[in-house]
Amino acid sequence: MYFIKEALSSFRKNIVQSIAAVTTVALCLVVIGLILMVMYVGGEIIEGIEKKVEIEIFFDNPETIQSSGRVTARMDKIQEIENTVRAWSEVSKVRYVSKEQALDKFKKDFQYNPEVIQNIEGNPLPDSLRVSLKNPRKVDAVANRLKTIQYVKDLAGDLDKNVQYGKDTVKRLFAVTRWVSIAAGGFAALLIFVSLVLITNTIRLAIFARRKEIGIMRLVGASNWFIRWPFILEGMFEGFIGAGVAILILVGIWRTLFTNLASGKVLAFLSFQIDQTAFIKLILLLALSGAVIGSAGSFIALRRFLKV
Amino acid sequence: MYFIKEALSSFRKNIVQSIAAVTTVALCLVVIGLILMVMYVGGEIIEGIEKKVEIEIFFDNPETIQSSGRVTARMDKIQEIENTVRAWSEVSKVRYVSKEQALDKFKKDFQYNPEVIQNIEGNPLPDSLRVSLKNPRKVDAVANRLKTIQYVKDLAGDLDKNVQYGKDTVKRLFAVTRWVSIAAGGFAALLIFVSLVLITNTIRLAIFARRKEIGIMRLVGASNWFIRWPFILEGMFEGFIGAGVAILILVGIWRTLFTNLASGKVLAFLSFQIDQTAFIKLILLLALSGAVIGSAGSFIALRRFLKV
Amino acid sequence: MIRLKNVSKSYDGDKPALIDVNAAVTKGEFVFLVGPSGSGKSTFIRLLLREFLPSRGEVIVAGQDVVHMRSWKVPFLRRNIGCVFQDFKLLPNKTAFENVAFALEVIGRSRNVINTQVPEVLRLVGLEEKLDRYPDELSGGEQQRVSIARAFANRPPLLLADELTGNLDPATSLGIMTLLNRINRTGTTVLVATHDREIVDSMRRRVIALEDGRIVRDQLKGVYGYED
Amino acid sequence: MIRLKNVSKSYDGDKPALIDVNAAVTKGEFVFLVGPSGSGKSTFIRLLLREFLPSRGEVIVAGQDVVHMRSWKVPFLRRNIGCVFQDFKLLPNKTAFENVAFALEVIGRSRNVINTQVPEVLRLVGLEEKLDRYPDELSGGEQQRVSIARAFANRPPLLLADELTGNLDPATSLGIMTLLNRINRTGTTVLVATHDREIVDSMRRRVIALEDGRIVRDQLKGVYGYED
Ligand SMILES: Nc1ncnc2c1ncn2[C@@H]1O[C@H](COP(=O)(O)OP(=O)(O)OP(=O)(O)O)[C@@H](O)[C@H]1O
Ligand SMILES: Nc1ncnc2c1ncn2[C@@H]1O[C@H](COP(=O)(O)OP(=O)(O)OP(=O)(O)O)[C@@H](O)[C@H]1O
Ligand SMILES: [Mg+2]
Ligand SMILES: [Mg+2]
Repeated sequence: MYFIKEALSSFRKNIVQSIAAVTTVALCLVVIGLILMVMYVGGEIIEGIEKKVEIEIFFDNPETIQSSGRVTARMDKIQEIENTVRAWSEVSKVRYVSKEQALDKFKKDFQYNPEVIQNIEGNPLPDSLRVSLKNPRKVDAVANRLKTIQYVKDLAGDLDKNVQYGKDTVKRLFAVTRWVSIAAGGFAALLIFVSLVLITNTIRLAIFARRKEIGIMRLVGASNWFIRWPFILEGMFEGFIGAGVAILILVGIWRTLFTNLASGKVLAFLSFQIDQTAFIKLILLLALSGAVIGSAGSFIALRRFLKV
Repeated sequence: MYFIKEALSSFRKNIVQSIAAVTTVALCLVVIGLILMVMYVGGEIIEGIEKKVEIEIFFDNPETIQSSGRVTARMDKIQEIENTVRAWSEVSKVRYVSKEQALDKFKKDFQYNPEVIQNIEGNPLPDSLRVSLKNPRKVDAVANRLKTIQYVKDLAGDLDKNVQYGKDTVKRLFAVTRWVSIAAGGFAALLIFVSLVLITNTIRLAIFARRKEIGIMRLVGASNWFIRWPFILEGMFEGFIGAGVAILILVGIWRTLFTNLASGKVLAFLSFQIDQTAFIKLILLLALSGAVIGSAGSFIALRRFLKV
Repeated sequence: MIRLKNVSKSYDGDKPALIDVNAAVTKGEFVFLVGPSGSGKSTFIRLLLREFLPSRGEVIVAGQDVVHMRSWKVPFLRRNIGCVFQDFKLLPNKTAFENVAFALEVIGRSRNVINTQVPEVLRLVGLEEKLDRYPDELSGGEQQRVSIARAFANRPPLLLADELTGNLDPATSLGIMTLLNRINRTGTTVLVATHDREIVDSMRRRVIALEDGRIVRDQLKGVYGYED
Repeated sequence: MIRLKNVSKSYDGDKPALIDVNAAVTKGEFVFLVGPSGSGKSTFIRLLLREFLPSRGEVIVAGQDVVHMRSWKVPFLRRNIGCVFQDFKLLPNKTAFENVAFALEVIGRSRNVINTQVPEVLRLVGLEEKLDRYPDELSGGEQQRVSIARAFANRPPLLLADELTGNLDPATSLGIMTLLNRINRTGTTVLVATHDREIVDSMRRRVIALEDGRIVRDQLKGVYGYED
């Protein structure tokens, strides 16, 4: 079509401006893409840390229960609690930790202070249920709900003491992760804004340099849209190519990082992974936004030269 | 002087390009300034975390020592170690933790498991020295050196068990902080590179749009430097103004963040602080680099139009 | 075809370039616009094209009130006017062919028509060998001829020409004037601003003379002037 | 002053714009360069300015071999040549005054000299009232006169003029030619490329005629031509 031909030939003939626009789009999208990637990975890491928040229900020692005359079916009751809680939609995992397992853990923690261990007689540690949540932010609500279960009241006695989830630690953790996300999000938003300004700036400069041409076209009787279309298509084209370049660079960075990280030991504990779909989505998003930014930039930049 | 007057008038007469250049410089410097600020604060935080790494020397129980016939002047020996170690240049702080303090801490940690505490008879915990380092990365070396002190050998017996610094935790911590710094540094470097390209791009476009003018000047007999100076000064000027705008924006962001953070509770645990000098240095750095980038950009962009 | 009523035009604040001009050109006329440098000839022509509005007065072109015209209608007005500009106003990124073709693309002519018509028009002005040259690869006179070719490529009912032959040698000028004459005879109204005494004197057409923004002479079968 | 020996110039690949041109102009001469549109007049002048190099041959201006000249010396060559360009080549961001002043600033004239000399020169070409106008606020002829003023502002020993009067009316043209004549009489060598038969014929100076890139006539006290 005429407009497309016109846009392509203009792209070719104004190669300096075209290259400038493509570079700007590409570099901006690379930076944005990188920060999105970092935010994604960071989000996974934070989620991983938050997942470690769990609610512990310590049960009173059987002896104590015995003395209150309710020995029978203790394990049944615990099983019952476990089943009930597991059915809750907020809960992802419920794990029973026996007295013996707790003692093993304790001994391991204190292996360098044998005196402590030596002085413990028998097994003073309680058995417990550990409840992990799908959304750790609901820990407060779930804990409160746990405390209303009759069997928990029966077996854990002093609820405030025996239903535990490190309230303060959790609060602090969430405060930190919240602030990190806000900061990263703010930075990303700033980068996107800056990129938009820079890209429209570049396109505006390119079009400004051609304002005389635009004036001539108008004097020869071209309507505004007739003038506009090739510019918009050219901007779209530049945005597209820029996004393409950005994608190539991002894939390159991604590959190098991965091989480097996979060979090092860092990968292991960062559990560094992005699934394929997220990456493809990112790529498509970049290509699309490149084209949109390019054409919108042209459109905006043209306005002031198209007042008849 | 002629060149300065020329540069200023050109800045004014090509206001569209001037504004574009100033905006580009300003926005790029804002982003760079922000990431430098974040890196600075992040560095402080990381340093704070790393500072928490300490070496613990657990001393054998007096009873054990008694049995080997060396009771006298035990506290003197500990005092001696403390003094020796405190004199080392790598060490920032040495703190004595008595058996009683250790037990208090233990009781607090286990306040929700009273059974554990109830079952401890007497105080099985040892007294200890806690050594903090100026540069936590030297923890390995300092620990090894500690082990060679005679009194430590005397009082701590099994050195491997009693001189402790969470070797694995420290290693992991350092790996994480190292990777975070590398990633942040890489990102900052990328941003700086991108900014350089974008700024020279903008200036190149502006100069490209005026290539005809440059050609005319040359035809009228202007030497290359006669043409170049006003452009370089103009670029410098644009860079300077851009840096000024960037500084204003950064100060603005800084202020808002500070008031917001100070009113919230986050400030407390992030120990968020930048000292005045660092900030002023940052500002001067930005202003200077703005001017340098602007003039260098002009110089580079001019080259191809000044081949006689 | 053209009517100016009490038209004045002053560029911001300056002493006016046109003062109280009244003129009417009927369809099919051939008019020379003469006058010393800076007397307002180009301003006259640019008013007809609605490059800007007059400060005062009425401008009517092809029956349309140019002053109160809606801005979206302006392109349609201009498509009915072919104009040769004093500074050519060629698109620097288009070849001679493409420059002329653009005037036809604007009015929606098909590729076919363009491919036959453009070389034909360029041949008429003697540029058949330079179709693919960019403006800055053409000599001054050749650029002027491209501008001329573009102006009448789509056979507009009104042809304006500002300094038509300033960069052309007498022989070529004569050729162009003969061409204009022929176009005029097919019914096109032609208005030519020129300094070329030789041409004006030899053609003996209507002459409108401007001086300091005022019409000082409007003469059928006129000559360039009395001076020197 | 000027010597061309077997000079040919072809723009990339095309049929040459100048073919085997030999010419010599001595100091103080006044020469017209005539020829039809596209015959190579502008190319001739641009070679003297070293806007580009000839494809073959030798160009000597003011005793200097232009072809083998070091590039840093070129500005110095150009400062000794005043040139009126066919397309004026005014700096769009400078006023008429500043445009002329630029040519003096380039050779390091003091502010004082500039402030007295520039208005003087612009007065000579009749623009004393338009010192502060930007080029696009001037009529075509006025722009041309600014270009003329700039060319002789620093009293160069060699004055080149390409299409000096294309946008000027006969009266103004005559004024300019008288001015050139006067300048020539002070010893300045003048070379004028023109289509203005009237002027060439009335001055009866040396005429070099180009046609299709070849010199076809070189005549003392010549006229514009024989044609039509
Ligand atoms: N854009 C402008 N701003 C201010 N003054 C202008 C502008 N354009 C033209 N003028 C002035 O208006 C007057 C008429 O200009 P115009 O271009 O109409 O003259 P002209 O008759 O075409 O002259 P020429 O034969 O030299 O082309 C001149 O004095 C000129 O200086
Ligand atoms: N940059 C260029 N590239 C290619 N060809 C060119 C270039 N400049 C000029 N020519 C060609 O060289 C020939 C001579 O051009 P030149 O400008 O010297 O003519 P001229 O005598 O000045 O004509 P005019 O009187 O129309 O100004 C012309 O045929 C022109 O098309
Ligand atoms: Mg005019
Ligand atoms: Mg020429």
